[in-house]
Amino acid sequence: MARVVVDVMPKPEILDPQGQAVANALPRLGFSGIGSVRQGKHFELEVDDSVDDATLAKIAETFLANPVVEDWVVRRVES
Amino acid sequence: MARVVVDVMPKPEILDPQGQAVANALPRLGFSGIGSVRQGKHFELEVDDSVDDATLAKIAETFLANPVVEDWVVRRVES
Amino acid sequence: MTTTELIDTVGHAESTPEQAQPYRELGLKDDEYQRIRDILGRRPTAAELAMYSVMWSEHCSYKSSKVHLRYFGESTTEEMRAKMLAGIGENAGVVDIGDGWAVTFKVESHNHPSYIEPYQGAATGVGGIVRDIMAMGARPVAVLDPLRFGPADAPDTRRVLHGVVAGVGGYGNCLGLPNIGGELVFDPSYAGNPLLNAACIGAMRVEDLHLAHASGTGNKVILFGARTGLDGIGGVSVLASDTFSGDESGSGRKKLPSVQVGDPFTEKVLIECCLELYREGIVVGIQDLGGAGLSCATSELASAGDGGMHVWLDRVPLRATGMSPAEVLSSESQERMMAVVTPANVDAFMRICAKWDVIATEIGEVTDGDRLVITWHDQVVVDVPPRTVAHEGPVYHRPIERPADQDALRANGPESLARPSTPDELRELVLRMVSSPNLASKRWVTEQYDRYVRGNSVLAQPADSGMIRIDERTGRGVAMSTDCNGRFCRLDPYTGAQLALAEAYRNVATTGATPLAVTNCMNFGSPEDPAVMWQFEQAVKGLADGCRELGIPVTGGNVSFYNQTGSTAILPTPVVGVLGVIDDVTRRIPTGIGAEAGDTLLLLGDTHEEFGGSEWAHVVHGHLGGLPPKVDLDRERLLAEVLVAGSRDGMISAAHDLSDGGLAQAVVESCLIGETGARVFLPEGSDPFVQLFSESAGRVLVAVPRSEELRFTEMCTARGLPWARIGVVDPEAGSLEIQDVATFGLDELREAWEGTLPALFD
Amino acid sequence: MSKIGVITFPGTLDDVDAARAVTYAGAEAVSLWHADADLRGVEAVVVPGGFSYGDYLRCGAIARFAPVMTEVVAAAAKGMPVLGICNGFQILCEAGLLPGVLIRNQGLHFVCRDQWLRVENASSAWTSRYEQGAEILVPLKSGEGCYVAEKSTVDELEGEGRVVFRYVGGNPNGSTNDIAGVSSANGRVVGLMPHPEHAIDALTGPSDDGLGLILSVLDSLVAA
Ligand SMILES: Nc1ncnc2c1ncn2[C@@H]1O[C@H](COP(=O)(O)OP(=O)(O)O)[C@@H](O)[C@H]1O
Ligand SMILES: [Mg+2]
Repeated sequence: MARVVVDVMPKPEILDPQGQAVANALPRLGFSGIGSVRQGKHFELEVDDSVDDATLAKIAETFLANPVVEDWVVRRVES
Repeated sequence: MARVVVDVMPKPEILDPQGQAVANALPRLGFSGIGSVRQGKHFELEVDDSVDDATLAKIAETFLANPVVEDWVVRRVES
Repeated sequence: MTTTELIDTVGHAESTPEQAQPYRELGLKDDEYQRIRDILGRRPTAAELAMYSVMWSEHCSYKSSKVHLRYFGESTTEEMRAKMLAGIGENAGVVDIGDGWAVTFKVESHNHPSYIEPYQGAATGVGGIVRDIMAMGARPVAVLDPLRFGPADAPDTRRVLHGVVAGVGGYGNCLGLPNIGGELVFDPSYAGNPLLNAACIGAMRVEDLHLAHASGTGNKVILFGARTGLDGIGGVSVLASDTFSGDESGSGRKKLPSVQVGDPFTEKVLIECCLELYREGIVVGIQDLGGAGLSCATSELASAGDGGMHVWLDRVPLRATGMSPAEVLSSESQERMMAVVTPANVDAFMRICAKWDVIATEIGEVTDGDRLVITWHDQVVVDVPPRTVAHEGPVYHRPIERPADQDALRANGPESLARPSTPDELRELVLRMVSSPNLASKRWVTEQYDRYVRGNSVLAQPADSGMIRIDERTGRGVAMSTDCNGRFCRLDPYTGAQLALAEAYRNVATTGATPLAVTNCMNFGSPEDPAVMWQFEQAVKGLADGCRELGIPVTGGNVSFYNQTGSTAILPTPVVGVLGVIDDVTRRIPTGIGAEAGDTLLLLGDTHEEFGGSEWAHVVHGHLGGLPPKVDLDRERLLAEVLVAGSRDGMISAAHDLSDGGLAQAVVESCLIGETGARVFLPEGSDPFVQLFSESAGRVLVAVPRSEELRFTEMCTARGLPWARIGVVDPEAGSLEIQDVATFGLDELREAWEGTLPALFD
Repeated sequence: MSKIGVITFPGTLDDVDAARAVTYAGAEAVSLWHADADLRGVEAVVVPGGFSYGDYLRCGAIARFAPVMTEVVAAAAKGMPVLGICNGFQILCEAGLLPGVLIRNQGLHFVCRDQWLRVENASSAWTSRYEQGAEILVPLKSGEGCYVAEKSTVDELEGEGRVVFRYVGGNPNGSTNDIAGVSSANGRVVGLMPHPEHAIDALTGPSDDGLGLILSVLDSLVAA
C-alpha cells in the first residue's frame, strides 16, 4: 500500500471565488501581509502497489481534475 | 514573499462523504486497487516575509480549518 | 479492542459485581444506576450501561417533561382524534386529509449541535427529522426551519447563522425537499443557545402508514443505509477510556467530538430506496436511527413489538476499526434505518437495496422471548427487558416555582415608554421597524433554500404559511406554519403558548387552508430550575387547552431543555406548528396585493392598545415587560372560517395576517411582496401609533375585489366578525400612502426592508 | 406521441419536474435509469437537475461516466436533441457535449430566485418557439452556476451565436458574459443553469415561460 496525494487547483487565469473570499476576509480578521489566496482540493488515496504512475495520472486527469479549468499534481508519499 | 500551503482534511474518525463518493466511483470507472480516498482542501497563500509561523498557525486554525471536524498542516514552500 | 479479554460480557459482569463503572460521567444519577442494577439483578455490562445511559437521558426519555406532556393526551377529545391516524408516541403524528391521503408532520430541535458546529448541526437536524417522517411510511415532501439566534449584530451570531443556514440549505437542497417556510428571530437570550428547529411534512396513502413495531417471531431485522462510525459518540467515549483490563488502548478516542457529519446524498438514495420498499409491501416495521443510534432503534422496535429480539452486533458494517460494542450501540452515524422483514421477503429487500447501492445487513431476528439480547462474536453483551430501556425510564416530578421576578416583570408595563407623536416621527418609526432584524425581509436566508424542487410548492416564503400540493390530479394540498413569540411567553407562558398557536393557526387560515392538527417543539432552559419548569408546565397547559378550544389535536412534538447560559435561560420558546388542509390549491390566497387593481383593503378583527412584549418596545426601547396581547381563540376560529369561506367563494384576492410589528408591518409587506402600492386610512379619531404598531392578536388584512366587497363584509357582519375598510390597492401609485401620516415610495420601503440582512451578513 | 427521455441518476432531484414539463407539452416522458445503457427509443433527452452522486467531487464529474451517458453522447453525435438543466448542464459539460464548466457562485451561496433571461438564439432545437431577444422568467436554483471557459472558447461561443440564454437584470452568480445557457455547434444540444421545467404553470412557478423549450424540441422532432 502506498499513499498518494493529488492536489487540484483552479488554473491561474480562472476565477477562484473561494480563495478570493478567504483573501478578502483575512484583513478584516486582523491578519495582514497575505497577498493572494487560492483554494483547491487535496486528495489522499491509499493505493495498491500494483497501481502504476500512468494509472494515477489517468485518474487525476480524467476524474479528479477537470483539465478545462484546473491544474493538478500527483505525488507518492511514504507512509 | 513566500508561498505557504495549508492542507485541511476531515479528521480520520469523521465521515467524509466526498472522499467516499470518489472511492465508490473509481471501480465503476474501471480503476481498481484504490483502497480508500479522503478529500480535503488545499490552500496556497502568498505571504509577506513579515508573517511568522505563529500567525500562519493561527490563520489555519481559526479560519482555514474547522478544528471540530478537521485536521490541518501548514507548510512553507520555496517558490 | 475486539480481543475477547477486553469485552465486558454478561458473564463477566456477573462475576465482577463490584467493578466500578463510569455511570456518572455518562450522565446517570446514583439512584438511576442502582435502578439499572435492580432491573438486571447484576451490574450492567459496558454495552448495557451505554444503552441505558443514552436512552435514559433527558433527550431520549423525556424524564422531566413526561408528567406534563401527558396533559396533551388527556385534553384531546374523541372528536379531535377523529382525523388522527397516529399521535404522540409514534415517530411523527399522522392525520387524514381526505381522498385517501394521510399526511405526517413533526418539528424537532438540534440546538446544541448547531452551536458547536453550525453547518453539520443544522444539516443533521434536517436529516434527522426527514428520517422520522420516512419511518412513518411517507414520502417527505417539504421542510421548514424555525431558527433563533443571538443579537443580529453580535460577531458569534454571524458564525452560527452562516453555518446553520448553509447547513439547512446544503442538506435540504441536496435531498430535493422544498423549503417552504420557517422563522428567523434574533434575541440576546439565544446568544450561545441558538435554536435550530427543523420541521418536515410527508405524504402517503392512508393504507401505507407504517409503525415502528418489531413483531412476528422469526422475522429479520435489517440495518440499511450508511456504515456505522465513531461520530456522535461523545459521552460514551468515556467507556472507551475506562479499560476493563487496565489497558490504555482506547485512550486515543477519549475526546471524540460529539459532532455528526451528514451525507445528504446517502439520505436521498435512502428515501427512494425506502419508498420502493414500501411500494413493494415488504416492510413489517420500520424505524429511523437518530439520537442514541442502535440503542434506541433496537430497544424501541423490540419494546413496541410483541416479542423479543436477538441482534448480532458484530455484523453491523463499520466505518472505523476497533469499535467496541458500546460504541457501535451508541454511534449516531447518520443516514441509517432499520426494518423488520419476513424471511420470505429478505431477498427482495436486498435486491431493492442493491439497486440503490444501499448497504443492507441482516443483523438480528425477532424472537419469542421478551428479552433484547445482543451478542458480539457470540458473546452476550446485552441481555435486557427492552421496555426498561425504551419506555420505562426514570420519571421526574421536578420542583415547579413561579419565577420570583414574574410579578415585577408584568408590573413593568410599556405604558410609560416614549411614543412618537408627530407624523415625521411616525414616518421614521415605520422605516426603522421595517428594517429592524426581526421584521426585515428574510430573503437573504430563504434565497439559499430551494423552494421549487418537485414542482408542488404553491406557496413558499415569503407567505403566511407554506403550501404544498399533495395530489396533482385533484389539487388537494396542505399548508403549514410555525410560530412563537418568546417575549410573550416570558411575560406569560400560558398565554404566550396560546398566542403562538393562534398565530400559526391564523397563518394557515390566511392562505385559505383549514387548520387540522398541531405539532410543537418546546425549547426551554434547564428543567432543574423550578422557574423554568413553571414556564414549561404553563406553556404545555396553555397549548393543550388552546388546542382543545380550537378543536385540533397535538399529534406530536419534541422537547429541548438545557438551553441556557449559566443560570440564565433562553426566552421560553414553545414553537407551534399548525398543519392545514386545502381541497384545491388553486384557491390559495397569496400574501402580496395587486393581482387585481382597485381592491379594497379590509382589516378583520379588533385593535387594542397592546404593547407588552411588542417588537416596538424591543426595537425602540429594549424593553420587555407588562402583559402580552390577549388571546381570543373563539375569535381566531371565526376568523379562520371567514377566510376559508372567502377563499372558497373567490372573494379574497390577497391576505396577510398581523403579528410582529402590527398593521404597519403587514401593510408594507403586502405591498412589497405584491410589488404594488396602496392607500391606507386609519379609523377617524384613532391614535395612529396604536393603530399602526399594536400587536393585538386575531387580525388579518385582506384585499377584496370591489365586486365582492359587499358580499364579503355582509358575511363578516352576519357572523359577528368586526371589520373595517382601511384602504385601497393602488397599482398606479408606486407608493404606500398612510393618510395623515406619511407617504413612502415602494423603493424606499424595499431598501429598508431588504437591505438589513445583507448588510449584516454578506 | 413523441417520446422524450428523462434521466435519473442517484441524487437527481428535478426528474419528476422535467417529466411533468414533457407531459404538459403533450409528449410522452420516458424515464431512463443511469445504470442502463439504453435510451428506450426516445427521440430527445432531458438531463435534469439535482446533485448526481451528491456532486461531492465536482458537479457532474461522476455522472458523466454512467452507462446511460455513453448512449447519450453517441446519440447526440447523430443529432439527437439533448437538454441539460442545472446539474444536467454541468454533466453535459463534463461529458464534453458542451464546452466550459460551471464553478461555485461568486457569492459562494446557493441562490434560489426567479430570474429573467434573454433568449439570445431562437434557432436552436430547444428555443425555436421563442422570439429572438424574448425575455422569460424562470427559477434559478444552484450553488455552482458560474459559467467559465477559456477565453477563446467564450469568443467562439459568442461569435457563433451559441450563447442561447443570458441573464438580464443582474448576474446572479458571476457567470462569464452573463451566460446562462449555451449550445453545441449544431444547436441540438443545449444546457442552461435556470430551470424552465419549474416555469410551466403559474400555480407552482413564477410563470409558464419555460414550456417553450419542450414545445420547441417537439416542433423539431415533428419537422425531422
Ligand atoms: N428560517 C427560515 N426558513 C424558511 N423560511 C423562513 C425562515 N424564516 C422566515 N421564513 C419565511 O419568511 C416569511 C416571513 O417570515 P415571518 O415574517 O416570520 O412570517 P410570519 O410573521 O407570517 O410568521 C415566511 O414565509 C416564513 O415562512
Ligand atoms: Mg404571518
